[in-house]
Amino acid sequence: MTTLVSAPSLPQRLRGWLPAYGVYVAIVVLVLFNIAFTDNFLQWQNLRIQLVQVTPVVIVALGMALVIGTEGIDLSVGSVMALGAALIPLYLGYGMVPAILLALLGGLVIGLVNGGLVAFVGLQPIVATLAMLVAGRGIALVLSSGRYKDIRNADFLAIGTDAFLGVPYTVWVAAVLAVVVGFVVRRTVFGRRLLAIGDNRPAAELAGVPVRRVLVTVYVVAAVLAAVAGVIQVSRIGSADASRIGLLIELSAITAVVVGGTPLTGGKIRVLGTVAGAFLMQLLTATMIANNLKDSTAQMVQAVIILVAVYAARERRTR
Amino acid sequence: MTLVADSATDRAETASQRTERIVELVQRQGALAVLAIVVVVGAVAFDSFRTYDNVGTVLISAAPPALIALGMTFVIVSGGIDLSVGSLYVLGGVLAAWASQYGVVAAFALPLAACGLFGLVQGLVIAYARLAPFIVTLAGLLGARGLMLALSGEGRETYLVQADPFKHFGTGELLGIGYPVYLVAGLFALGMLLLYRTRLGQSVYAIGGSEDAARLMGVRIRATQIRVYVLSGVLAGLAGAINAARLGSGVTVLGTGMELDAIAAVVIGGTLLTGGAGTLGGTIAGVLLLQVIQNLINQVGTVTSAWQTVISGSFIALVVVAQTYLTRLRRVASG
Amino acid sequence: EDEPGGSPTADTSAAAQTTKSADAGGSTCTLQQFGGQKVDLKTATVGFSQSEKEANPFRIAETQSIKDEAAKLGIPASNLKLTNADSKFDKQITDVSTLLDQGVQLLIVAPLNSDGWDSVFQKAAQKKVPIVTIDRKINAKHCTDYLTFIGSDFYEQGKRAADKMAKALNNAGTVAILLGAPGNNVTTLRTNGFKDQIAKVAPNIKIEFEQTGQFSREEGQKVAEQLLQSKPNINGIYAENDEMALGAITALKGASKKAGDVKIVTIDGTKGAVQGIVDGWIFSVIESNPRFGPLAFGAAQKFFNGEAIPENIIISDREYDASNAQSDLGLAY
Amino acid sequence: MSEPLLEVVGVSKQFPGVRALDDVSFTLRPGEVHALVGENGAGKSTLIKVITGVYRPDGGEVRFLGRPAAFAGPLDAQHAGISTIYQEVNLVPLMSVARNLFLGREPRNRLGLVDVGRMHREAAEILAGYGITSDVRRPLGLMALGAQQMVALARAVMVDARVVVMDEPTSSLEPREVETLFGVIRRLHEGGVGIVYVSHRLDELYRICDSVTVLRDGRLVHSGALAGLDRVALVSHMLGRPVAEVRREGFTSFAGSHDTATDRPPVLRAEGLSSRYRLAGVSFAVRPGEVVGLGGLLGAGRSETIKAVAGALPLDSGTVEIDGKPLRRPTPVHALRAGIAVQPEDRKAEGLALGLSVRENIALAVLPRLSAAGLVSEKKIDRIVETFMTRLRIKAAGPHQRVGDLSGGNQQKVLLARLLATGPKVLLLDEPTRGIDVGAKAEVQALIDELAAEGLGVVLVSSDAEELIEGSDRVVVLRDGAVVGELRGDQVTTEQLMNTIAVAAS
Ligand SMILES: Nc1ncnc2c1ncn2[C@@H]1O[C@H](COP(=O)(O)OP(=O)(O)OP(=O)(O)O)[C@@H](O)[C@H]1O
Ligand SMILES: Nc1ncnc2c1ncn2[C@@H]1O[C@H](COP(=O)(O)OP(=O)(O)OP(=O)(O)O)[C@@H](O)[C@H]1O
Ligand SMILES: [Mg+2]
Ligand SMILES: [Mg+2]
Repeated sequence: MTTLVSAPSLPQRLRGWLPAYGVYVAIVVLVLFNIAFTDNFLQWQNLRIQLVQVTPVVIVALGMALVIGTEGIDLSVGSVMALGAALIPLYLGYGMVPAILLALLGGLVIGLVNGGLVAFVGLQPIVATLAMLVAGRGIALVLSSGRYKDIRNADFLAIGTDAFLGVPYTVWVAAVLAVVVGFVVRRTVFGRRLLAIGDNRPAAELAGVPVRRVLVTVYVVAAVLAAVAGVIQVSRIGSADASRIGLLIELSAITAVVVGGTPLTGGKIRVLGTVAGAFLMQLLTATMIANNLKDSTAQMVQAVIILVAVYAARERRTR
Repeated sequence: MTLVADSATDRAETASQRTERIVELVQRQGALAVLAIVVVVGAVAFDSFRTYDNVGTVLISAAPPALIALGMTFVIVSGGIDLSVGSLYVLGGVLAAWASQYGVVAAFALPLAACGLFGLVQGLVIAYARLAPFIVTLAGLLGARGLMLALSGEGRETYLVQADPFKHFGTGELLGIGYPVYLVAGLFALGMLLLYRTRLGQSVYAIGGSEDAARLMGVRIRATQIRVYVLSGVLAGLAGAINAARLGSGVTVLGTGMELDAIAAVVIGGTLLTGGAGTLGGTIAGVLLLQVIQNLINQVGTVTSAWQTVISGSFIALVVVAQTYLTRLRRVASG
Repeated sequence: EDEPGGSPTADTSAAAQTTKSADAGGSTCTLQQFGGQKVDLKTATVGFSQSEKEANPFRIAETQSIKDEAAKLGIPASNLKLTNADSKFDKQITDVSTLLDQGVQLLIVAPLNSDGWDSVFQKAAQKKVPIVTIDRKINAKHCTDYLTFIGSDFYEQGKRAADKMAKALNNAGTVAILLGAPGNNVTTLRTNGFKDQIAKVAPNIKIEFEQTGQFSREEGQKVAEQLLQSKPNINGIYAENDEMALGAITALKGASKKAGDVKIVTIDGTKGAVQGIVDGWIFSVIESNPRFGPLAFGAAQKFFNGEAIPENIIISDREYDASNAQSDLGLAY
Repeated sequence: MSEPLLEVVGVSKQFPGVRALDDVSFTLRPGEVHALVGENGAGKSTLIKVITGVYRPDGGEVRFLGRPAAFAGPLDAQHAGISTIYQEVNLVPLMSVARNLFLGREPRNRLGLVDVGRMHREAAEILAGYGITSDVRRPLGLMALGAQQMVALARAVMVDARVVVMDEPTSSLEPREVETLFGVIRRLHEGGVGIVYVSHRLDELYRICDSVTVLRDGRLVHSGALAGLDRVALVSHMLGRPVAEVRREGFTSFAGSHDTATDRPPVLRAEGLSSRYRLAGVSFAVRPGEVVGLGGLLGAGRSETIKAVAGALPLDSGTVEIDGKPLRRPTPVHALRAGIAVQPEDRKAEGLALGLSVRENIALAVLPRLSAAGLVSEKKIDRIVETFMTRLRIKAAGPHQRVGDLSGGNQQKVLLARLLATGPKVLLLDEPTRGIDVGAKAEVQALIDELAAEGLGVVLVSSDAEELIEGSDRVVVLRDGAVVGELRGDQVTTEQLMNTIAVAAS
C-alpha cells in the first residue's frame, strides 16, 4: 500500500462536496428567498404545514430509494397508496388497528408481485411496476366499488390531525421510518447486500448473496411504505378516494431520491439526501403557491430546478 | 494448429442453431403472435369487431401513439428513455392548431421545429451534462406542459384549426383508412431503414449495447444521443400535429400518461429497456396490441372503468412475462 | 316539490333534472332536417361515452342515471354500450368512433372537452346517428354535428356562486378561488362567471389568490393549507367543485378555524357538501345536476317521434344554503 | 533511424488520490514493436488512454508524426491513424459479429445505406483469416472471450493504421490464437506499422518485441532495446528489486506436486453434470489438498463446469457433493454455505461490484459471519479486510477506494480476498491470473499452493498451458462439455495435454 497520495485541490474538494450537500444548499437558498418575499413564512405553523404535506412523499421516497439502490425503480407506489387507502374504509368496522394492518397487507401483496416479477420472472423493474401501476389502481377502484368513502372513525382521523410534542403524528411516523431506513442501509447485512446487487447483480449472486430474497424484500418494503403513506393520506383527508390518492406520486418520489444525490444506476443510497430532496420539492411548490404563481410558470420553474439540483448532485468522473 | 472444431461440433452447432432460429423468430415476433391470437379471438367473438370500419378506427387511433413509440424505440434502443413525449404531443397539437392560420405548411413546420428544439435541448443536457435521461426528460415533461399552458392561457384557450387542407389531412380517408395512417406507415418504413441500414442506426444500437465500448470503438456518443432525442421530440410533435388535424383543434387536455403507454408498447414489442436490442416491427405490434385490447373492451361494452384498468394492467404484465420467458428460452438454446 | 321521506336512492323524481330553458334563443332540429331514420328506442342500440372514471359522485350519478333510464324504457342491457375514457381525450374520441362502428343508433356523450370532435362528427354524420351531449357543451354546428346539448350553464353557475359569496361577505372582503383542472372548459366558465359577477355586484370583494386544486379533495386541501398560511386574512373561498371545498374544510380545521370563519361557496351539490352546510362550514352550494338520463332519452324519443328539439336544453340547477340544506339533503347525490 | 511515429513527452496524469503517470516519455518508430511493461497499476493502460485521447493529460504532450496531437477521443485518434485494442474486450455484445467488426465504417451501397449482404460476406472472409468460422450474424456476446478478442484485433487492423496499440491482447487467447495474433503482428511490422504491445507474459515479449519501456508506480524506470536485456533484469526493473534477489526467488512459484493422499475421501465430487447445449455429463472429484486442472480448448465447457459446481448454471441433471453430502439445492447461496468459493472468469461482469469500495467487496460474501442479528460489525469487517489486504498485498489508496479505480491486477486480488474470506473448502478458480503482472501472478500461484497445502481442494482453469500444467496435480480434459481424458502423475505435461485434446478431436 505505497500509492502516491497527494492532497486534493480546492476545486476538487468542492466537486466532491457539492454532490453530497448541494440539495441542502438549495434548501437554504429557497428558505432565504421565502423569508424575503413570502408573507408569514417564518412561522412554526408554516413549518408544520410543510412537514405534514411532505410526509407521504418522504415515506414513499424512502422505499423508492431502496428500490433505486438495487438499480430498480417502482412506478406502482401511487397505486399501492390507493390500494391501502381503499382497504381502510372496508375494514374500519373491525377497528382501527385491523384496518391499518390490512391496508399494509394489501401493500405487501403488491410488493410480493412486483418483487416476484422482478426477481423470479426477471422482468425489468420499470415494466413490472408499470403493469402494477395500471392494474393496482384498478384493483383499488374495484375494491372500493368505484366510489370514495368518507371516514368517520375519530380514532383513525386523529392520526392525521393530532400531534405529539407539537409535532403531528404523521411527521413522527415519517421521521422514525427515515431513521430506520437510514440505519438499515448503513448498518445491516440487508443494506450492504442491497447495494451490492445494485452495483453488480451477477457478481452479488456469485458471492452468495441471496439476490432474489433481497430483491423481493426491497419491493415489499417499498410497497408497504407506500401503503403506510396511503393510510396517512386517508387519515389526513378524511376520505379514501382510490381514483385520486397517490396520483403521480411515483414521479415526485423519484425526483426526491435523485435530487437528493442517489444515482439511478444503483449501488448507492443517500437516505438523508432523499428526505432533503423531498423537502426541497415541497418547499418549491409551497413557494409558488404562496406567491400565487401561474400553473404554467410553476411547472417550468420546477423543471429547471430539478435539472439544476440533479446537475449539482451528479457524480463526476475524471476525464 | 488444426485443433479446430470437428464435424460432431458442427452437427451440434447446427442443431442448436436451428432451435435458436425458431425460438428467435417467435421471440422477435412474439408481440405479433399475441396480436394475431387476440385479433382472431376478437373476430370470432364480436361481429362488429371484424368490420372494415373498425379496422380503420383501430388504425387511425393507433397513428399518433405509433409515431411516439417510433421515436421511443430509438431512444430506448440507445439506452435512454423519454418521458417528455406526452407533453410534447400536447404542445405539438396546440402549436399546430395555432399555426394552421398561416397555412398547412406552418401547421406542420412549427410543431416539428418546436418539439425538435425541445428534444435538442434534452439531448444536449443528457449528452453534455451526463444526467440520467429519466430525470432530464422528467423535467422535460413538466417544462413542456408548462410551456403549453403558458401558450394557451393556462389551457383556457383552444385554438381551432383554420387551414382546411390541414383539417382534411386529419379526417380524410383513402380506401376507408385515414391519411395519417399512410403517413405513419411510411415513416415506419423510413425508420426501419434508418435504424437497420444506416450508420446512425448502428451507432444507436452500439451506444445502447455498451456505451463504454461504443466510445472506444469511435462511435460519436453525444451526436448519436442528441439525434435520438431530437427525433423523438420531432415525432412527438408530429403526432400532436396530425392529432390536431384530426380533432380540428389544439386540445389542451391530452397526453397525460402517454409516455408510459409508449414505453409499454415498445417493451411489449420485444425491445430491451436496457438498450441495445429491439425492432420497429415489434413496436408496431405492441402499439396495435394495446389499441386492440381497448377496442375489445369497448366491444364488450359493459366492463366498468375499474375493471378496464385491471384488465389492461394484467395484460401488459402477461405479454411481457411471455416475452421474457421466450427470451430466456432463446438464451438457453444458444448457450 | 319535494317528497318528504323519499326513497334513499339518489334518483328520486324530486331530484331529477328540470328544464330551465328549452331553447336559449337557438335553433331547433327535427328528424327531417337532420335526415336520419326513425328508430324505436326499445329495440335500438344506444352508446354512452363517459369521460372520467366513475369514481366521484357526479360521474357515478351520471352513468347510473343513464343506465336506470335505459332500463326503465325497456332497452335490453346488451343494447346499451358503455365506454369510459378514463380522462384521456384521445381515448374518448376512439371510444365514440368504436361505438359508431358498432352501429349504435343513438349516441349520448359526456365530453371531456368541448373542442376536438371534428372526426367523430364526420363519421356520425355519414351514419346519420344523432348525438346528445350532456353536461358539457361541444363547440360545433347544431343539427348537422349534434342533436342537442343538455346541461347546466357553467358560466351561470359561476355567477350564482358570486352572488352567494357577495351575500356571505356583505359585499366586502378578500376571496380565494380553488380552480378546477387547468384547460378544462368547466374551470374556465365557472371562473369567468364568478369573476365577472363579482366585479359587477361587489367590486369591494378582492380576489387575491387563484390556484388549481385539480377538482380533487387532496389537492384542494393542500392548496388551502398553503393559502391559509400565507394569506390568513382570507374571508371567503370559492371552490369550483365540492371535493375541493371539502378539502378546504379539513385545511380550515387544521388551521384551528371555526365553522363560518371563512365563507365557502361551492358548486356541485354532493351529499358531503350539503351536509357541510348543515354543519355550518359551507355557506352555499350551487347544484350541478348529473341525472341526465330522463332528459337525454326523453329528447331522443321526441326527436324520433318527429318533434323539434332545441339546440340547448339548459337545466335549472338547485342551490342549497342554510335555509334548505337540512330539508333537501335527500336531493343531493 | 527513421522519424518517430509517436512520441510521448513528459506526460503526467493524476486521479483523485493516485498519480497514475508521472513525467513519462516514450518513442515509437515505424516497424517497431514496442513492449510496455510494469506491475499492475503501473500506469500502462492509463498511458494508452492518454495517447488515444480517452484521458487528457495533466501535463506533457503527445506528438504524432512530428506534430503535437491532442485527440478528442478514440475516433479522432483512429482517423489520424492510431488503432487500439483495449485491455478489457470493448465490443458491443448484443450486436452481431459483423456489425461489431464494421461499426462506423460499414460498407454502403449507392443509396448510402449499409450494404448488409456485403458486410456479412466480408466479415466472414476477414474472420476466417483469424480462425473464426462461426456465423457472423450471431450476437457477439454469444462467442467466447477469446473469439471476441480476435474480432477486436481484426477490427483494429482493418483500418490502415500507422500505429496499433494492444493492451494485453493475449490475456484471453488460446495458444493457437496467440499464434494467429503473432502472425498478424509480424505482417504489420513488415508493413512499417508501429506497435505498442502491453503484456504480462514475458516469453511473448521476447518473441515479438524489439524494444521495451518499463513503468513502475507511474514513473518511467527503463527504456531501450529488448535484445540486450535478460528476463531477470527486466523483472527487477518492474518490481524495483535488485537482480540478485529476483534471481534467487525465481518467478514460477508453483511448488510442484502436493502431498495428496489418494485414499482420503474427495472433498468435492461432481457427478454427471448436464445442461442442455453446454454440458453433457461431466464428472470429476477433488481431494483435500489437491489442485485439479480443467483442460480443453475455448468453448470446451470449462467455465460452464465451474459455474455448474458453484450453482450458477441451471442443471438438467447431475449432483455436487461436498464432503460426501450432496448440495440440497444447486444455487450459489447453498454452494457457498457448503464451502464452495468461485472466482468467475470475467471479473468486471460477474466478479466485483465496481462501484463499491475494496472493503465492501471483500466483506460481501461473509456478511452473515461478520454480523449479529442482521447488524454488521464494522470492527470485524475492518479486521478481516486488513488481514486480506495485507496478505494479498492489495495496492489501493485505502480500504475505502472504489474497486473500479484499481488496476486490473489489484481488482483480481480483491476478488480472491473475497473468496478466501469465506473460509472455503473448495476453491473454483477460472483464469485466476488473467491480466495479472509477474509479481502478482507469482503471488497468486504461491497462494494456490499454500491453500492446497492447508487442505483446500482447488479446481483450476487457465488458458495458460504452462500454468495449468505446473499448477495442477491432475488435469481433467474437457471437450464439447464432456470429459475426454484425464492426466495424472507423470502424464501432466504440455505434450500429453495437447495429445489428449488432439486425439479426442480426431
Ligand atoms: N479512472 C480512474 N480513476 C482513478 N484512478 C484510476 C483510474 N484509472 C486508473 N486509475 C489508477 O491509476 C493507476 C494506473 O492504472 P492502470 O490501469 O494504468 O494500470 P496498468 O498498468 O494498466 O495495470 P494492469 O496491468 O493491472 O492493467 C492505478 O493505481 C489505478 O488505480
Ligand atoms: N472460436 C470460436 N468461435 C465462435 N464461438 C466460439 C469459439 N470458441 C467458443 N465459442 C463458443 O463460446 C461458448 C462458450 O465458451 P466458454 O468460453 O464459456 O468455454 P470454456 O470452455 O469455458 O472456455 P474458457 O474456459 O476458455 O472460457 C461455446 O459454447 C462456443 O459455442
Ligand atoms: Mg491495464
Ligand atoms: Mg470460459
